Amino acid sequence: MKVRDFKIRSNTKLNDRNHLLKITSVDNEPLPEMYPGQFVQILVANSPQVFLRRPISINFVVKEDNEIWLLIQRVGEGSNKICALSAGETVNIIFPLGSSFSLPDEKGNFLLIGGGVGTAPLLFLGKMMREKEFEPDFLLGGRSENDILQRPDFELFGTVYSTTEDGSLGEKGFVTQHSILQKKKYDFIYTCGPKPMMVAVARYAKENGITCEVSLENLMACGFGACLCCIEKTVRGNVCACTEGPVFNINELTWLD
Amino acid sequence: MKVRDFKIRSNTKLNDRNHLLKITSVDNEPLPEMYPGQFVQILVANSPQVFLRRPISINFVVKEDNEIWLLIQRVGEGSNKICALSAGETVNIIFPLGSSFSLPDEKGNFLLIGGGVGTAPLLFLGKMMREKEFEPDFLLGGRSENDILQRPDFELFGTVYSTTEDGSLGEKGFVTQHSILQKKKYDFIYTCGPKPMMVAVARYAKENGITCEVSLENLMACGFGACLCCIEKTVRGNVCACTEGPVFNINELTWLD
Amino acid sequence: MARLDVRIGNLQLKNPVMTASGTFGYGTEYSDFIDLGRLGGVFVKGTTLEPRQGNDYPRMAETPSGMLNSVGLQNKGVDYFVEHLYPIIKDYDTHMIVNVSGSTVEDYVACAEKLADLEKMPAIELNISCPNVKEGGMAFGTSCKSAAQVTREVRKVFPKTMIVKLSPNVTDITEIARAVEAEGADAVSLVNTFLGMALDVESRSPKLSTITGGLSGPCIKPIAVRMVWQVYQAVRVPIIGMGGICTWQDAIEFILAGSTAIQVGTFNFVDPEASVKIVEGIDAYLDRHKIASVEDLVGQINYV
Amino acid sequence: MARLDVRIGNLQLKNPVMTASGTFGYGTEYSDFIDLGRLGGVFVKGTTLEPRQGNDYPRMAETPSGMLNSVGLQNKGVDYFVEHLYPIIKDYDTHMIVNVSGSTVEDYVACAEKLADLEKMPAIELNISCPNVKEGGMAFGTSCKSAAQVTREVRKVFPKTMIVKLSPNVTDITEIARAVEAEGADAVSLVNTFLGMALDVESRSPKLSTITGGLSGPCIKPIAVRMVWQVYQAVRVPIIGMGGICTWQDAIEFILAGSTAIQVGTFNFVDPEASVKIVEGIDAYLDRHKIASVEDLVGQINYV
Ligand SMILES: Cc1cc2nc3c(=O)[nH]c(=O)nc-3n(C[C@H](O)[C@H](O)[C@H](O)COP(=O)(O)OP(=O)(O)OC[C@H]3O[C@@H](n4cnc5c(N)ncnc54)[C@H](O)[C@@H]3O)c2cc1C
Ligand SMILES: Cc1cc2nc3c(=O)[nH]c(=O)nc-3n(C[C@H](O)[C@H](O)[C@H](O)COP(=O)(O)OP(=O)(O)OC[C@H]3O[C@@H](n4cnc5c(N)ncnc54)[C@H](O)[C@@H]3O)c2cc1C
Ligand SMILES: Cc1cc2nc3c(=O)[nH]c(=O)nc-3n(C[C@H](O)[C@H](O)[C@H](O)COP(=O)(O)O)c2cc1C
Ligand SMILES: Cc1cc2nc3c(=O)[nH]c(=O)nc-3n(C[C@H](O)[C@H](O)[C@H](O)COP(=O)(O)O)c2cc1C
Ligand code: FES
Ligand code: FES
Repeated sequence: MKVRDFKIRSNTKLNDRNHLLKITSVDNEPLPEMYPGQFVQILVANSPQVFLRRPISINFVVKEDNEIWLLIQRVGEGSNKICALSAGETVNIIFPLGSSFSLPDEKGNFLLIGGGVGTAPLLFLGKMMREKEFEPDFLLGGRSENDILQRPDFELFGTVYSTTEDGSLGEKGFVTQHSILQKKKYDFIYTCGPKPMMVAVARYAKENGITCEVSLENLMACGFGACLCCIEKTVRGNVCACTEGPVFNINELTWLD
Repeated sequence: MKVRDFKIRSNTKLNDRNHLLKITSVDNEPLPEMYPGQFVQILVANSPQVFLRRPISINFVVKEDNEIWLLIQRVGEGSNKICALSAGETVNIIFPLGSSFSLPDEKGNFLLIGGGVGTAPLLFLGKMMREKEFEPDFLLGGRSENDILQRPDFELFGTVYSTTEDGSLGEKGFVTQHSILQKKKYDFIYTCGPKPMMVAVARYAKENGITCEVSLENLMACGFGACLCCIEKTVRGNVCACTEGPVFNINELTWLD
Repeated sequence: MARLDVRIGNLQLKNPVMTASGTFGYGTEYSDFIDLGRLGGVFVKGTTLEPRQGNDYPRMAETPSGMLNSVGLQNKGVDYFVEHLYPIIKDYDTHMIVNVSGSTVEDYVACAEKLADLEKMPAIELNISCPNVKEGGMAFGTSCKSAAQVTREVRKVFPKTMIVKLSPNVTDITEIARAVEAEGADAVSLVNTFLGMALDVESRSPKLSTITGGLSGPCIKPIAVRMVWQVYQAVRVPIIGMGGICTWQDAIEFILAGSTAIQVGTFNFVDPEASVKIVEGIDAYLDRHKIASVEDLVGQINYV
Repeated sequence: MARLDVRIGNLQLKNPVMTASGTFGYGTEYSDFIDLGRLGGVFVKGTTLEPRQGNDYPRMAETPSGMLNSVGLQNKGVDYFVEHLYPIIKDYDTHMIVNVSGSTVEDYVACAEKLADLEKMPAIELNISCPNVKEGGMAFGTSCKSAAQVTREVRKVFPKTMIVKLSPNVTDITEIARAVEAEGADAVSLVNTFLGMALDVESRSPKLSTITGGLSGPCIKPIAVRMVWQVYQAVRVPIIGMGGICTWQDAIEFILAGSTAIQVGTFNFVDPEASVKIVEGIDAYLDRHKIASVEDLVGQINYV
């Protein structure tokens, strides 16, 4: 873990609520190893309302460029301020934080299910899987076409399926209703998104005997295990979502009890 | 008094600590009457440290352009934030506030003495006097040449004298030591600047039977008479510097007692 | 359109948004900015039996999300109020309520007596919680016994709506609230300022002439909301909540915690139009949530 | 180079900057960020006799210039500490001090006894001020009698430096400070968090699972500084001051008010390097002001 200033290299508005920030280490300091599922804690400067940092997943890493991508949805003051940063400005982050998704050791069928901005950590995961010669499928859900983010990027690493609630892209409905789930037998599902979606996915996985990892978005004060605010109830008792998570195997969680 | 958004038309760095902001009413709303010595209360946005507005004198008014000038010295978080605003950005102000300098009814010798950024309200006063065909003299003091602000602007309205502590411009020393005070008999002195300077000027004026008005910079919470935080002790008791001042005749104050 | 009117004692307020004593002058100071008639009420400056010069300068210091003040109840005394200010403000189209302070119980009583006769003064607020005066003030509000005593004695001479303003500088605010309720307070208002202090590290001196002063603003909001919530469970009289209210969201928070009405204080300095914006915000919130009357929201926390 | 070392009871600290219990884990959490050896001391997580799961999620809410927490003393109990954590942290090059909490006086005593034998644990901090547990906790710190009782009983079994951490949720903190001093506390630390509350206005529900929680951060600083200043005038034992310290200026403010040492709490979450930056800032301040030792600054307010 380090505290570092990063420079905004670019800030692209993906749609009316989501921005993609590409940030790079100042002085081109080499980046430490980072794993999919990990996150950064961003300091929100210049805000009278925001006191604590904001956790944001590592969306992608371009190691050779010392570049990290962050996919951010504007939901309140903090995310709005971050999305208002311009290229050239500086942002202070603590990174890399938390646990990561398990990369498989052997071949199998892998499905990465993301909802809304919850797709963020899955792009990096997809890349890492592809680099190890796995062939992941992606299932991206959203309210409408506009909410399916970074589809072309995902397509570089595997086959991309989608559902939208209004049917404007892919199949109409929720991710758990997508026909691919009937057609293909998956060995491992990775998921991140709104809690109701993740619970539905977890339930589906459990019922079908599929290994499943979820990435949580618990409220965090520190992000590195010092405050004990971000706890998640697990079969082992309360644990910190920022250090033992944000990625958990659903068997560890008490969601489906 | 009004609360209004203004647009920054330009922000010019005069030296390493002082900026001149020209702001204009949004929608080109005509400006109300304003008088020299009055001030505005600026809302400092985007600061975790600044909660209250900051009082800044009206430096100049270009009525036909709906333009107000503000001369601001960076001394802390609030003034730094204001000086960091760029052309095109918006600033919210309450204005016009406070009392103004008395414009004379009849001819005489008028001296406007300013120290550092305390010259701010005197430019507007000089203009108003000149418009009424008075011929004010200006005496501007500072640590060195660099601290004498807007000299060319002052020269449009009268004769400008200076003192600097290091002798880099005008006479070496403090304003009260300038030779013009020996050479010319003034009827009225207007002054604004650091308190020790104003006290010295007030003392000089009193000793020499010269009418003297000073503009105070008391700490203010509201700026419009509601909080009673900005009080100044006067011969009439405690009064609000934001409504009965900031301009006071020195005979009202208890400074020289 | 939801109903915004609420009742405090015998007062029917057109809406629950009022402005806090010491932050709103006599209302006149704000008449350039807002239509006072749009407010539920205005609590005027702290008034004492005798005129007071208040404390020395400096009287304020900015703090994180708030400010300290040590005005010290500067005012021209109740007689001046009755003669010169009352005639001006009595016809405002809102409830004008005088906030009364004293150094002794007799002061409060004498002051209240003089105000009881004013036809258009339907209520007073007893400030037993001012931290900025040497004698009396907060001392009355930090013990049940003295809080009860002031309330009891004023009650004898003041038949109209009597609101008692509580100090947050106590171990158990519900105890004080119950004590004043028992003595006939028609409502309680809370909170007054927290006793605080700030030092300038370069000069190593206090930022206020009085060393300590009263802390107000958003910084105190979480503590104030908690106190309102506790008092709501302890008394039956209505609560007027305040402490750091800047937005309609803050106002709703206080209402949910148990406030029948609220006061906007320090934030008036930052945005003199804030109180009216809050009225509009509450109105829109009620409509959006399909709540018929703001009274239906008082104390209605969803415990999940 | 000014002297930075200060004395608290039998502890000689290399500098007055320590970190606050519950905000700094066991120190290890910060070892990536700073060299713990540069700190005067580290107060580890609140420890209880039995293991505790703490409160339900959600446990925190951001507030203006601060936060509410309701962690509720989640920890694995003193035995686990002694067996598994002490061996790891005992060799850190700074004073590691355990913060002890309990639901009964017996809890405190039993816990302290177990810690008294640990060679490299030179001190404990008795937390009689935690607002986030149902029993005990803050209740001990809000009455002189119970504060005195806990202190007295622990004193009997704990011969090393005993620091008692006071609650700010009281009418008169000096009374409590005097009571624990009289029972043999070697130092007092203040303040713990203020009891606060926040509501989500859209869902109308409390932001914390426990409804109320502890308020910390810069928002409380003016009240905390005032309390330190009051306690400084009331007791002779050294004071460890805290509450919203983010910068060296804040630290100096607490020292001027009467703190011999200070603790950095919530701000560690925002800047995990803050404590070390504060050490450097104090050092530079002393040099700039030509003050020979930080001890010369304690309580040295310039009353103008
Ligand atoms: C490990 C982790 C990774 C995350 N990754 C991303 C990411 O890649 N992209 C992204 O856009 N967001 C991500 N989030 C969520 C992000 O942290 C929050 O959206 C952000 O903190 C909101 O801050 P704000 O100031 O904009 O909103 P606030 O004003 O603080 O809150 C606005 C609303 O959002 C809710 N909210 C705030 N924080 C959270 C949270 N952590 N979880 C759920 N609801 C919250 C609040 O309750 C409120 O209703 C992640 C969260 C975690 C814990
Ligand atoms: C009526 C009036 C007119 C003013 N006109 C101008 C002007 O035209 N141009 C200009 O640059 N400044 C002017 N000032 C002063 C200006 O308001 C302060 O410099 C400003 O508020 C400082 O804010 P800050 O956040 O930058 O500094 P802070 O961080 O608040 O303070 C930095 C330092 O400045 C001191 N300080 C803060 N406010 C004042 C004050 N009002 N008086 C004296 N010292 C203060 C503080 O004590 C501190 O030491 C005026 C003040 C008043 C009352
Ligand atoms: C400058 C100032 C003066 C005040 N004067 C009084 C007063 O005279 N009487 C009183 O009861 N409260 C007084 N108060 C307290 C406020 O009425 C209010 O209780 C407190 O500020 C908390 O609300 P806020 O955080 O919204 O300001 C004063 C507050 C401020 C800031
Ligand atoms: C998340 C959190 C957990 C805390 N846990 C404890 C604790 O276990 N024991 C204790 O005495 N104080 C605890 N505190 C209080 C702090 O030690 C400190 O007294 C308080 O936060 C005020 O300081 P600050 O404003 O610098 O944070 C905790 C505070 C926070 C924010
Ligand atoms: S966020 Fe602080 S421990 Fe997880
Ligand atoms: S600044 Fe509020 S009355 Fe003058």
